[in-house]
Amino acid sequence: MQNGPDPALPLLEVRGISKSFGAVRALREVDFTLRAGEIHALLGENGAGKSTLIKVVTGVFPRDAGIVRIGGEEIAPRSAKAAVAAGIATVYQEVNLLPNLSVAQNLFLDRQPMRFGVVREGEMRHRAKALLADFGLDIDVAAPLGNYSVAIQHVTAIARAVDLSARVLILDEPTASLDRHEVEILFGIMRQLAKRSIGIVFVSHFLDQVYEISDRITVLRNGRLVGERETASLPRLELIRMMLGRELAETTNERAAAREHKTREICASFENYGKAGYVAPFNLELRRGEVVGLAGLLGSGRTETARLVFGAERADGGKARVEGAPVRLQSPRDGVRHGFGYCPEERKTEGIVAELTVRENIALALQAKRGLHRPLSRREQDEIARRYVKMLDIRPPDAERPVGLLSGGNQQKVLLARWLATSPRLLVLDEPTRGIDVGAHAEIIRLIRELCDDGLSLLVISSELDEIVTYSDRVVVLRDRAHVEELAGEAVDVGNILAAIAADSVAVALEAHT
Amino acid sequence: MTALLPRRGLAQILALIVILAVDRVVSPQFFDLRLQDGRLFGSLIDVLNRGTPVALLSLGMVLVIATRGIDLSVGAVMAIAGAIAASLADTHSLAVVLAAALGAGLICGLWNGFLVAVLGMQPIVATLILMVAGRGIAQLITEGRIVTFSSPGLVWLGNGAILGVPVPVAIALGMLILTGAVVRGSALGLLIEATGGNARASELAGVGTRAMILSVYVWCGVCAALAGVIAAADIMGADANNAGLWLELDAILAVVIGGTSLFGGRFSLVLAVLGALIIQTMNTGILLSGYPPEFNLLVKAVVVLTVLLLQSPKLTGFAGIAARLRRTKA
Amino acid sequence: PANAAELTIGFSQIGSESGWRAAETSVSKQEASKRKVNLKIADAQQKQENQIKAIRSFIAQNVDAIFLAPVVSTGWDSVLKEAKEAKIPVVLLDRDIDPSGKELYLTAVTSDSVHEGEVAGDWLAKTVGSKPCNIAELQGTVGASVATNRKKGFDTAIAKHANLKVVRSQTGDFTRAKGKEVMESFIKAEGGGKNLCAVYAHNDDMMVGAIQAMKEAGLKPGKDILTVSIDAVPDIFKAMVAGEANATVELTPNMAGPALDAVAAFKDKGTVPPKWIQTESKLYTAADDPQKIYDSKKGLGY
Amino acid sequence: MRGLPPALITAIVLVAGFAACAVQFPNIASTRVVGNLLTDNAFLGIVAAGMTFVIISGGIDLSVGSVIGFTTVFVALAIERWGMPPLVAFVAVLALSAAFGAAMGAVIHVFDLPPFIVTLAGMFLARGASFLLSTESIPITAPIYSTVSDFALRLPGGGRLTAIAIIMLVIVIGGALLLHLTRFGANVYALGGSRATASLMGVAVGTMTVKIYMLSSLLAGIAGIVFSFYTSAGYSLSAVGVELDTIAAVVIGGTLLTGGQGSVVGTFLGVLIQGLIQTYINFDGTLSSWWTKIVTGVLLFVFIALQQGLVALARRPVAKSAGAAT
Ligand SMILES: Nc1ncnc2c1ncn2[C@@H]1O[C@H](COP(=O)(O)OP(=O)(O)OP(=O)(O)O)[C@@H](O)[C@H]1O
Ligand SMILES: Nc1ncnc2c1ncn2[C@@H]1O[C@H](COP(=O)(O)OP(=O)(O)OP(=O)(O)O)[C@@H](O)[C@H]1O
Ligand SMILES: [Mg+2]
Ligand SMILES: [Mg+2]
Repeated sequence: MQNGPDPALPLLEVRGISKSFGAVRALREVDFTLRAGEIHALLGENGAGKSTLIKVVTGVFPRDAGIVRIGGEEIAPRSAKAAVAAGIATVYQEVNLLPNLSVAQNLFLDRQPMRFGVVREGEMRHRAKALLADFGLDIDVAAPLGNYSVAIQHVTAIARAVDLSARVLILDEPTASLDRHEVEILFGIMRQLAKRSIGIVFVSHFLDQVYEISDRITVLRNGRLVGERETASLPRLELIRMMLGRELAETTNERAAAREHKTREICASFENYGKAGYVAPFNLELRRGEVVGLAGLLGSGRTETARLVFGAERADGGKARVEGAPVRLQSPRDGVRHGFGYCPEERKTEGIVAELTVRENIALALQAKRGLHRPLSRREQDEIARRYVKMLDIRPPDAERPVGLLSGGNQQKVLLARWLATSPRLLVLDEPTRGIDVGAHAEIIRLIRELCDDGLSLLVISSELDEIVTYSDRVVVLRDRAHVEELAGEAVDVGNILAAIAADSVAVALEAHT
Repeated sequence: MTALLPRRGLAQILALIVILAVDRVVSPQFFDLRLQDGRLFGSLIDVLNRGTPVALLSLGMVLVIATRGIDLSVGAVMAIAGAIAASLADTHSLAVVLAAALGAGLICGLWNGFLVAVLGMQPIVATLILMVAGRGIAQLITEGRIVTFSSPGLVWLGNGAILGVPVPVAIALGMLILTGAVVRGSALGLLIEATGGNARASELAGVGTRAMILSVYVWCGVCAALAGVIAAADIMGADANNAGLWLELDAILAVVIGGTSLFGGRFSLVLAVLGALIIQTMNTGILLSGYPPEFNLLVKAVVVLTVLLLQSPKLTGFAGIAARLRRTKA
Repeated sequence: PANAAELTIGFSQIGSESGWRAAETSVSKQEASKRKVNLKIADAQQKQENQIKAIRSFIAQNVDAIFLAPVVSTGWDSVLKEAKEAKIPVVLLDRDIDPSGKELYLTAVTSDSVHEGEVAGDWLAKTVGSKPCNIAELQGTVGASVATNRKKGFDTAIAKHANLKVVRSQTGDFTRAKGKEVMESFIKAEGGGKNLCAVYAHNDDMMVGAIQAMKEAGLKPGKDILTVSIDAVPDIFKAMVAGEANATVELTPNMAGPALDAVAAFKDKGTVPPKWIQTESKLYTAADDPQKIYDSKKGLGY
Repeated sequence: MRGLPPALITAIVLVAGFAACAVQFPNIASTRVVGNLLTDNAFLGIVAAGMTFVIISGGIDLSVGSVIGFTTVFVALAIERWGMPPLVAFVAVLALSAAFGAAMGAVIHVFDLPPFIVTLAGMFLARGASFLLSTESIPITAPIYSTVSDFALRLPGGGRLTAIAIIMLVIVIGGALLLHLTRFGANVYALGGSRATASLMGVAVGTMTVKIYMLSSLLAGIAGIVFSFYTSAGYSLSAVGVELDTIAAVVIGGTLLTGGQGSVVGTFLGVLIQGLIQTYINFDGTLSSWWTKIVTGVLLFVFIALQQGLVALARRPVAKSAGAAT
């Protein structure tokens, strides 16, 4: 192992890579250079081609043109396995490891410690525990990965890639589902790896993180290379302009002045609502035109609250009311019938129907609400799809594309469109901005505000406290699957939220923040 | 009805044409048609007529498969419906006979749907139960005999003709149009495809996935019952031991040849029926060819594989490998 | 001496694949109850492994005798040896097994299916005389020994007559539906049926289907095209009454009667029966008062 | 808190079922019946072990019954007509069947075709090939056959543990070890979890697919040889429909048809449950052909429903293990 980075030698060199999917030209003659020991951010809007570039480099997609060199030597991996052999370890955007295997098996799949042709289970678990300990995780590694939250699954995927101790580590949106604390741990590890002259490619839509960790930045737009800069010498606004190809007033992180509410009408209220072993009974009032944020650490029960409110999970006690009238929320159908909508955080397994087109995905909830006998005509579907593709700037703007072929962020927008199309009275959004680019991020926050002004009631979960503070009128803080505090008006700020989260326990997160 | 037109049926149509051409080679009179007792007569008509039961089965099966299910019991349901129809034929009116037989199919479908949608059993074993027990029920009705009948109404269903077209063929066509109208005319088609594509996501979007699953099994049962009645009417008797035996495999094959994935999602009714015709064109060709029967299965295997490879998502498979090899060498 | 009333006999039946088989089962039950024998019937659903399992469980239950209608001729040695060790006599019904196991069973009550084919062939040869005659053959299930034998016997019989020729031969799986479908294609392939002078089917069910196919094609079965088939199930006699079928060779469903008698004699007096009790393969034609035979067979459970 | 593993639940169901049968027919609770159960289901146990791998990997293999049929005919012809020494014939037929499975796996992977249909074509092909070899059943008289079929360990109480039962037990144990202890086994589960993800995680999906179908066909070949021992004959129609029995056994054993979960031991118990159902029906002996089918169906339902119910009960979350990230 050499000492210190050798900036003269490009570790990973990508020249003139092109890739088309049928008529869509996802990459056009893209160049990319990664030096040993640097952390290199790969940025661009949703659908710019970041993930595609990564998959082409690692041989998941065959490429149409171009060459890839590693350490000066040309490589042409034909599978992820071959890429690993060539020294590239990758955490793909749709990480999803294998939920049916144990955590340990996931970490060591295809490279388990062996003796006499037999996997050394004990040794493997031991190593798995040690490896995860580096990431601050202490979990039962023999349990199936699917038992754990998305965040833990994500950390596991990263740990696996890191442990491959390759020369190049590629992380495609690794931080999307992590909280601050975990991001800190990840960054610490990335810095260490970079010191060992490993080159790291980092994809993220969190510009703060990009500025915090990266040495250089490469920006893609519409499948083309826009430019490569030193992070230190690239102003934020300039970066955003490179990404979007236009200016964007960076106002998103400012808390809107407390809005005057014309009405104080209650849209939905929950009283002593809860489910044993899931979320402790809580009281929650959602008013028309109001955004309520849910904040808390991973596993604090935010998703659970959202599912109960929507009806995806049955409560075992308490009352739910919609506009004052008692209702029973037994299934998502009930929720939909009462005018609720829910964008789940696990977009791929619980959100999109990959095979169906953008149009059909958008029309789905509205159709379900209208019932079988009142089918949306093709013309109505086209009309709805066209409206939302334009409104949310879904790219490519082709409503007849199977949603599975869209980039991650655009899939998220399609889900949002699905619920907006039902003109709901209450929308529950679980991590709506996850994986969404700066432009769209601002767009979605603007949209959230607009929707409120139209009288919609919103319940939003986000791990981005800044973001929550930006749009929430009230914030409910959760801890250990119970609602512990409700902040309103002037009291809504990051400090207060952190204080409530940390309350009596050791304020790990607080330290991380300050 | 543009909604009924195949979205992507080129491979299937091509396969059908090729097999028809081969049939013409093994049997020069293959395309001959004449009118015989007010009924069209010729090998082509045989293909349509004999293909009817599988075509009907595939109409139900394609919907079940679209929801990511499978129904192994259709052959047994055919036997049950045939047995009921035959036992009632000579003593009851045609309407009663049909109602009883189709009603039995509906109940069978409900049972399967209940096991899959409500009890959450895996479709293949859930329907295996009725596949085994159903034939027993059919035999119980006939006591293992071939129950014959002579009710002209029912016989007409199997052997009559409307404007020269055999009644079974007309019925199959009618069912195709009816199913198409119901499925594509309402939102059912979209909701079924959504359920099959991602049941959890659909459920969360407010789709009543259980109701979808239940209804497709019911429809599959009804289609199978109709196929059973026609099969019985055809031979003027109910042969509970053999009616529909192994036809579930042909129906599944037809659906897959019709381009519907066994993993659910997108489906095409027309192409499933086309798949049934492809299978029957091949079968009739085998019968006409005069080869000894020991070859039947081999020919079938080869044809099936060829048809599938033709429409393989990766016919580029070989081409792709060749291209990669070239690239790595270069 | 053991009283017949106390006998328990296990019967491993093949399954219920045809009307004939159903009749054999119900006749066996009737014959057993006539003799106050307790007959345990295990249905093998057409699988040899199930028959072997059934025999093993009969042995485990210590029955007095075992009847076996073997689905295939080979593969019985070891299980029959077990029966012999347990001193349980075995009687074969309906079908014989491979010679290597001859000493392992008491007797076999069967018809000779090669002979059945011969009887059919001989009838056809006699009926056609010296006219040239193209024959279409509907075979039974490929691989089934009955089908192989009935084909063999028929082929032997017509080989002696140069004017008889099998021009088409396909399997109709012993079923009506397939019999009809195959006959339809035979008719198309042979000039609308004009080139055919006779149909030979390995069982009556296929022939009933074939007769329908001929009628639908505007042909007159029994006149334009001669028919001969095997089994003598009631429906073929109905066709004969209508003049649509010409001949059938009987395979009696009463195999159990003689078998029960043999076992009773063996148990009571130790009489060892002959190794083969052959049932008659009787030919029936329109001359045999088919209506009467139909009436007599109707109630037998076909 | 994961609750009981499905295989254990199958075991409970089996024991309960066995006890219920034994109450009605005391003879069932004998080593003789247990020995018979193992012997009579030996070939089923062997193919089912192979099928378990296929199903866990998210596939299905409909060709196994035909491969058994083909093997018996090939072995019989090779020994009796072509004069091959039995062991050579075994090796030859195993090589053939392994190659056959590998070919199916390759077609499935390279052309991205559904396993159900590819193996259905394989089923036609193998059965068709055995018809071409011989439509008659061929007795095998080689001495090794009588040696093997006469060999048995006597169990106390008159039961016999036959050679083929022992072969089956060895294969089941070997299969379980292969599945649970080796890298190959872990990859099988990985494939069943998600082919795409497994591939991204570096599993050689193509090679694995080929190997898995090869293993299944190879075991079907061994089952065919065992079947030929069982019947001392080769017959082109043997083991028709066995694929469905096998799939049912695998599923009763707690393996998910969607892949990713299951065990060989569970499958073995599933095979025994099916055998028990048949033994029960044989002991009853009053059932007509149709009642046999109906009762088989009902018992199948009872066992599956019981198993499903127990699994649901065991899965009922006490409290979700969320593993806090601190
Ligand atoms: N398998 C595929 N088939 C067809 N088109 C695809 C496929 N994968 C990606 N695309 C298209 O390629 C383009 C680039 O997508 P890519 O996933 O690389 O975007 P991205 O930059 O990673 O976006 P995001 O930030 O949303 O993840 C998009 O237009 C997408 O629709
Ligand atoms: N009933 C359920 N069915 C399926 N998945 C569930 C269910 N309940 C919770 N989950 C998932 O299990 C994971 C664990 O939830 P967790 O306790 O971490 O919720 P959270 O506080 O919302 O945290 P996060 O920040 O991950 O959203 C979440 O990803 C959630 O989506
Ligand atoms: Mg991406
Ligand atoms: Mg959550």
